[in-house]
Amino acid sequence: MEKIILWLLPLPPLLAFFVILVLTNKNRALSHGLAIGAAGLSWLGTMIIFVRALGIPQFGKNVIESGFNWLPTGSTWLQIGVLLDPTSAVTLFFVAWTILMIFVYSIGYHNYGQPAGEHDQKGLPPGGAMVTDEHGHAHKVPSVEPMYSRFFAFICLFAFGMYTLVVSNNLLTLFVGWEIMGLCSYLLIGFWYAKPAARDAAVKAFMTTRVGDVFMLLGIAFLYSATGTLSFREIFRPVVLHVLATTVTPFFGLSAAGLIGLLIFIGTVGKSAQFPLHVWLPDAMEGPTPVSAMIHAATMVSAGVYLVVRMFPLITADFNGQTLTPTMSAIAFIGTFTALFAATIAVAQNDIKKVLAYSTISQLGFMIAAVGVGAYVAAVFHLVTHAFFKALLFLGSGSVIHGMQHGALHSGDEADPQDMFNMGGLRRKMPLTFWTFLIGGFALSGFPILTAGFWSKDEILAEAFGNGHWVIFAALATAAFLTAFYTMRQITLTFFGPPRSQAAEHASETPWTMTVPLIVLAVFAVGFGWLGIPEQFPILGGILPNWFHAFVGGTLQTPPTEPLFNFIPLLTSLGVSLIGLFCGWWVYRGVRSPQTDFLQIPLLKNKYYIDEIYNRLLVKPAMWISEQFTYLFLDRTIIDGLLHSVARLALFLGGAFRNYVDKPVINGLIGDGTATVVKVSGFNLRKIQAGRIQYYMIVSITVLVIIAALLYFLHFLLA
Amino acid sequence: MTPDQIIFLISAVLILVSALMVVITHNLVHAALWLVAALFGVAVLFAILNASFLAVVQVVVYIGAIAVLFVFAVMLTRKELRDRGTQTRANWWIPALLGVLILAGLAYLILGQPDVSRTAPAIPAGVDTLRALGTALVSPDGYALPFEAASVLLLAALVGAVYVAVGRKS
Amino acid sequence: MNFWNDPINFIADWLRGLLTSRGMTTGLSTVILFFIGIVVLIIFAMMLDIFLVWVERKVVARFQDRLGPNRIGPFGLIQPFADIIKLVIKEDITPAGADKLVYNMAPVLAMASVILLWAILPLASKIYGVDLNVAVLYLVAAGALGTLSIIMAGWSSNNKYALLGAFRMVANMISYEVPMVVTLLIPTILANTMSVKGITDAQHSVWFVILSPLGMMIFLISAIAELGRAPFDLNEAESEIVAGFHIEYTGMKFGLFYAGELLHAFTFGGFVAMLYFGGYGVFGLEKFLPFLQAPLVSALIFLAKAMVGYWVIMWVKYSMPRIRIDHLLAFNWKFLTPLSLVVLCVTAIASKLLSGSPTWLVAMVMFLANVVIAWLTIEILRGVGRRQRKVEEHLTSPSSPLVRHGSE
Amino acid sequence: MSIPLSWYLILAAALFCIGLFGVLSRKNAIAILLGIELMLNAVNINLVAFWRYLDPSRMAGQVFAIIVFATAAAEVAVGLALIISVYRRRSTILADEIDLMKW
Repeated sequence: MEKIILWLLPLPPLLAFFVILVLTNKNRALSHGLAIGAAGLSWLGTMIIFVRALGIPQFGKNVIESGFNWLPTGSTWLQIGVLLDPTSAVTLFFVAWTILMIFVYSIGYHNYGQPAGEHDQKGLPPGGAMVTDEHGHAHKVPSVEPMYSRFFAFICLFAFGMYTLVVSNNLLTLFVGWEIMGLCSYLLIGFWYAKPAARDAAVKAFMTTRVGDVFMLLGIAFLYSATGTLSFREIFRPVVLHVLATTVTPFFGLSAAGLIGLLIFIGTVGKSAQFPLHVWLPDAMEGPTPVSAMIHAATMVSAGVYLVVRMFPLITADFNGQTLTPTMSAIAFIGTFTALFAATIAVAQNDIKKVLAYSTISQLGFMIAAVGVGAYVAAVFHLVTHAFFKALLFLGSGSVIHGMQHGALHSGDEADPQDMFNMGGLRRKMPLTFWTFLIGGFALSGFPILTAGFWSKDEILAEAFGNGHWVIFAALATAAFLTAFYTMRQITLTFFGPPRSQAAEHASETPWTMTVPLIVLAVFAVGFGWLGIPEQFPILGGILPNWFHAFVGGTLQTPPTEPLFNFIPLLTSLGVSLIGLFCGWWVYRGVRSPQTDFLQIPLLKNKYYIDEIYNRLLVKPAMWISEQFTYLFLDRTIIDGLLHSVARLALFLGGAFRNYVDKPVINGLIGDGTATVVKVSGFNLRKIQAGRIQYYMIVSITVLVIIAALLYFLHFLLA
Repeated sequence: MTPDQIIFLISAVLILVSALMVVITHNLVHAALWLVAALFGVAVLFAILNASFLAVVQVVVYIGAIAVLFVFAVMLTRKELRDRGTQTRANWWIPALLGVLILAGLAYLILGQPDVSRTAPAIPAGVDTLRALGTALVSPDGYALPFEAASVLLLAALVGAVYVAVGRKS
Repeated sequence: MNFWNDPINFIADWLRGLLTSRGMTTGLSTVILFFIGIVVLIIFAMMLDIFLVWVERKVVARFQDRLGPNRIGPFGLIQPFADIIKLVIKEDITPAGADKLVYNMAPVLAMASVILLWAILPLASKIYGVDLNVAVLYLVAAGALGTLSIIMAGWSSNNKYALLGAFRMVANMISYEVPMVVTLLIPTILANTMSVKGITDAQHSVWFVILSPLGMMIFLISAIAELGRAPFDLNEAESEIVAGFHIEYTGMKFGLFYAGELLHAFTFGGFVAMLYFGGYGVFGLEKFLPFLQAPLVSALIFLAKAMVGYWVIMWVKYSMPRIRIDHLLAFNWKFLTPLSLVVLCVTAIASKLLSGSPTWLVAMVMFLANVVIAWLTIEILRGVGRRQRKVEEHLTSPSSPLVRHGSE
Repeated sequence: MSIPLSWYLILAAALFCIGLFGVLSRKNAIAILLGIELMLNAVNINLVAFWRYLDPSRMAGQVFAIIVFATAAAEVAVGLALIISVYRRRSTILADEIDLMKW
């Protein structure tokens, strides 16, 4: 029963994708009804199976798994199947919730129910429609998205990819889901394909993640050749892991497990936008906001972390518990560096979504760093809580932008609706959005005790501290401080103070389809953290059992122990979040324009010039090589030159042949001669071609009988 | 002579006589009806062979569907029903000779095989052949793929037949 | 073993003892016993058939506000015998242009296709012909023979009305075979067997009509179409093609067709009872009242249920007008077949998902699923109807170009 | 089951040859199809007989027979459609007269 549900989970969105694409493209209501119905079915299945999984004692040992032979590879089979263990169960839980909420949100975001705009065209965001009310006044109101159904088809396909990835029991189908999501990310970032920025961002995202995917595929191939299987539970058997950990490879002295882990981790670097492949994620904000929330905050980028979490036993195969292995060091370094690096960029961004994008990169860095120091449960915990509050924040920012656009259309203000310096005072205009955004922001900053972000981030810090990684701890604490700072900066600029533009003046609250998901996600952003309060936490510890740790920790062969409680990390995380929040409010309470913002440092504002460096180092040389070297030198000079001389030679030889061989010998003797022979024989043989089917059959069967008889007798005569 | 053998011989005679009538009778509708008789005999053989499902399907598919289709086709091409003398080709003796030759060859080969007059083993106790057949048809380890391919073939034939037979509307 | 508990085997054993005591081999006596059984079954069916003629005439009379046969015998019960005598002494005509052999074989085959069905009809848990493991398919196979007999009759009569009637009938039967087979699969899925006895026994606790009311209705409709009775009686639409495929038949040959149709209708009433209404069972009451398990009593119960089914078929026949041939085929292909496939899919999925659940839950879920399907179907039909009406209104409204053109 | 396997095989061979004779000798295209049906049934008899006599626990023979049923149904449907189409264009279904492919 559970197995059947598990198999069926990804299917409804896929079916909805095809049906919307093929049948209901014209009908908006039917399209979103189908999409949400499909997401709802998958959600329902997830909830059923999640509740059932909770009832299984020792679930980490008694997982739900089902598989079958799929592709014959010589003497063995490539198996595919589905698997539900604690880690994938909690992942499935948040994936189902966020996907369903974002589907619902998309209805409102794409202005369902509004008239179509007069000047709207496919590939561009809707530009508003003029309507005349009963008093005869003409208003400009938001208009419905021209490619409404297509959007729902794409996100359905995306949901299929995500569900496939999470329920997979092997790297192969996981990779399939991974790539489907990559495709959807490309399609949805470039959803408004007539905008050059969106188009370029889509290509950039696709190309950048492809770099990671190639390495990941290499890793998978290596793993398959080394173990002969891609199923997680096969690979994670202690025997296999031991063999992998003791095999030495010629690369940097890494063990096979380490090398495979590193290669697969590079896939994560691409997908989860870690330094140095992080450049695509900020640009990806060109897509519609639900896409940013779903793909680029809650699910797809989390999939990268999910992958390293999945491969955790492999990565830590040769980990002795004290010194980090080279692979783990690399992972921890990249994660920590990205967390700090992205946080510094985020403080200088003015675009409301860009801030969140860098914040996402930074938070993913936290998780990666947690995996790097061996803090399995902390990474999963932060993965789940982050998905909830970051989806909430993105949806909130979408709601803000939507409200701003409404105000802009109403007042005719041309101001950029995404620039925070054009906002201000939205607290009163959009109270629901404000409160939920505040909850999300506090969760992101790790506001103590109440919010989920506090518990998960605190656990990461405690693990880093407890395992003695001082540098990582310090860097992550700094990043956490910056996080709180820029979050409060964002909230202050957006919601407090007086309105700084006409658009902000006339902004209005968004429809219920957008606010209800906000409220639901806000509940999770607060409440989910209480499931993972450490046992030894003063006062609160022990009131609620640390359910999350016990449940998720059971996935591993040897369940991890909680780190020893220590006041230093606790005070640190308390301090950085409160001080950061306070500073953010203090500094920006009076800032009115970018000129008075002292943090508009060019270095940070321009994201450390990484895009420019890549452009100079990679794109330009590649263009130069293709233009100067390949085209002008290789193609035109050498290859064409060769071809031309060959052509000249051939021309000469051809002339010679024609005059001395072709005309007399071939034409005269062979050509005409053959024709004559064919003609004569054809004339004589055409009587056989009666055109009567039975005649042919009689002849062929007669011949068959004769041949059979001959063979039979020859066989016996010779034998 | 056991009852089995008697029933077998009766149906064998029915099959062969009907089959002969199918190929030599002048009236096409009679030929189609004789075909029904021959196929019915084959269904009886299936029943003797403990293949009850096939026996019934033989009646449903062949007699119910194919034979009806034949009769329809014969009637739709009604002009050909007028007896134009013989329905057999002038050189019918060549096919007849071929048939006899092949029959002789086959019989020679069959009777020359070792153990060809064996009798059937008992069906193992507890084996429900119908259930086993159903499982074999749909289980991936069995014949699910050929089964699906056959269904696709039927669909293609259906579409093709409709397309070909309906003709262009001017 | 005694007569009350197992009458058939009781008599069979007695006869076998009688035969073998005269020095006959067991094998031969078994063959003879089988023949006797077959003959007895056929005689029983034919006697029932004679009774059915009376029932049919009585019921149609009441539907048409008449008295019906009431002269010969009490309540006119002897009337059918008078009918038989009349049919037998009529002139037996074989038309000059007819194909004699085929023409004379057709009525026999028509009757045989019905009698064949009786072989698998389980009158009681111990009274039945055979318990085939492919009985449900056998039902369809026998129907195929009926189709064949009609083609033979229509073609061999050398009459264009007969041929037209045969064509219509065959188109009808082949089309409605599809939903019928599909709805036959529903009890098969629910009972996990194709054996009619297995299906009957599976309905001990709950009749399949509760689990799949839609399946029952579709089966009943396609069974009526399969019988060629009103409203699907295009094969003998007297206003168009006189009497259809049996136009040339007289006397007892016509009688065979007529009796075959009546018995066929009753048999299908029996199959409805067997497949969906628990066969010879009575709501599981037989567990508490053992005498209901007695074969003769349960046979009576079964016949009563079959009679109810037969009565419903008659009810439909005498209160519905005949429908047009294109409507008949469209109704099947565009409505009944898709609906039956949906019901089958839902039943299959639901019974798979609910396997192992308590019976009341299964019954409730299945029933609700059927209600939902029915509701959706009605909604869709309403939408389609509205659209059609709109088109028609548009075509007939004064502003329509067609109407204006026509009025000028 | 006291019937020797050879009986079935000989019967099937005879049926096959009769069908072959029909295919080769009949003028009418529909009659040719009838012959093909006889041949297919001969094959089926063999398949089922081998299933029953060699290994009744493996269902290969019956499954093949079912596939032959499906193929036969498809073949008849397409074949008859072709014949009707040909008849409509050339108003003949005599195989000898359908000879556009000759020289």
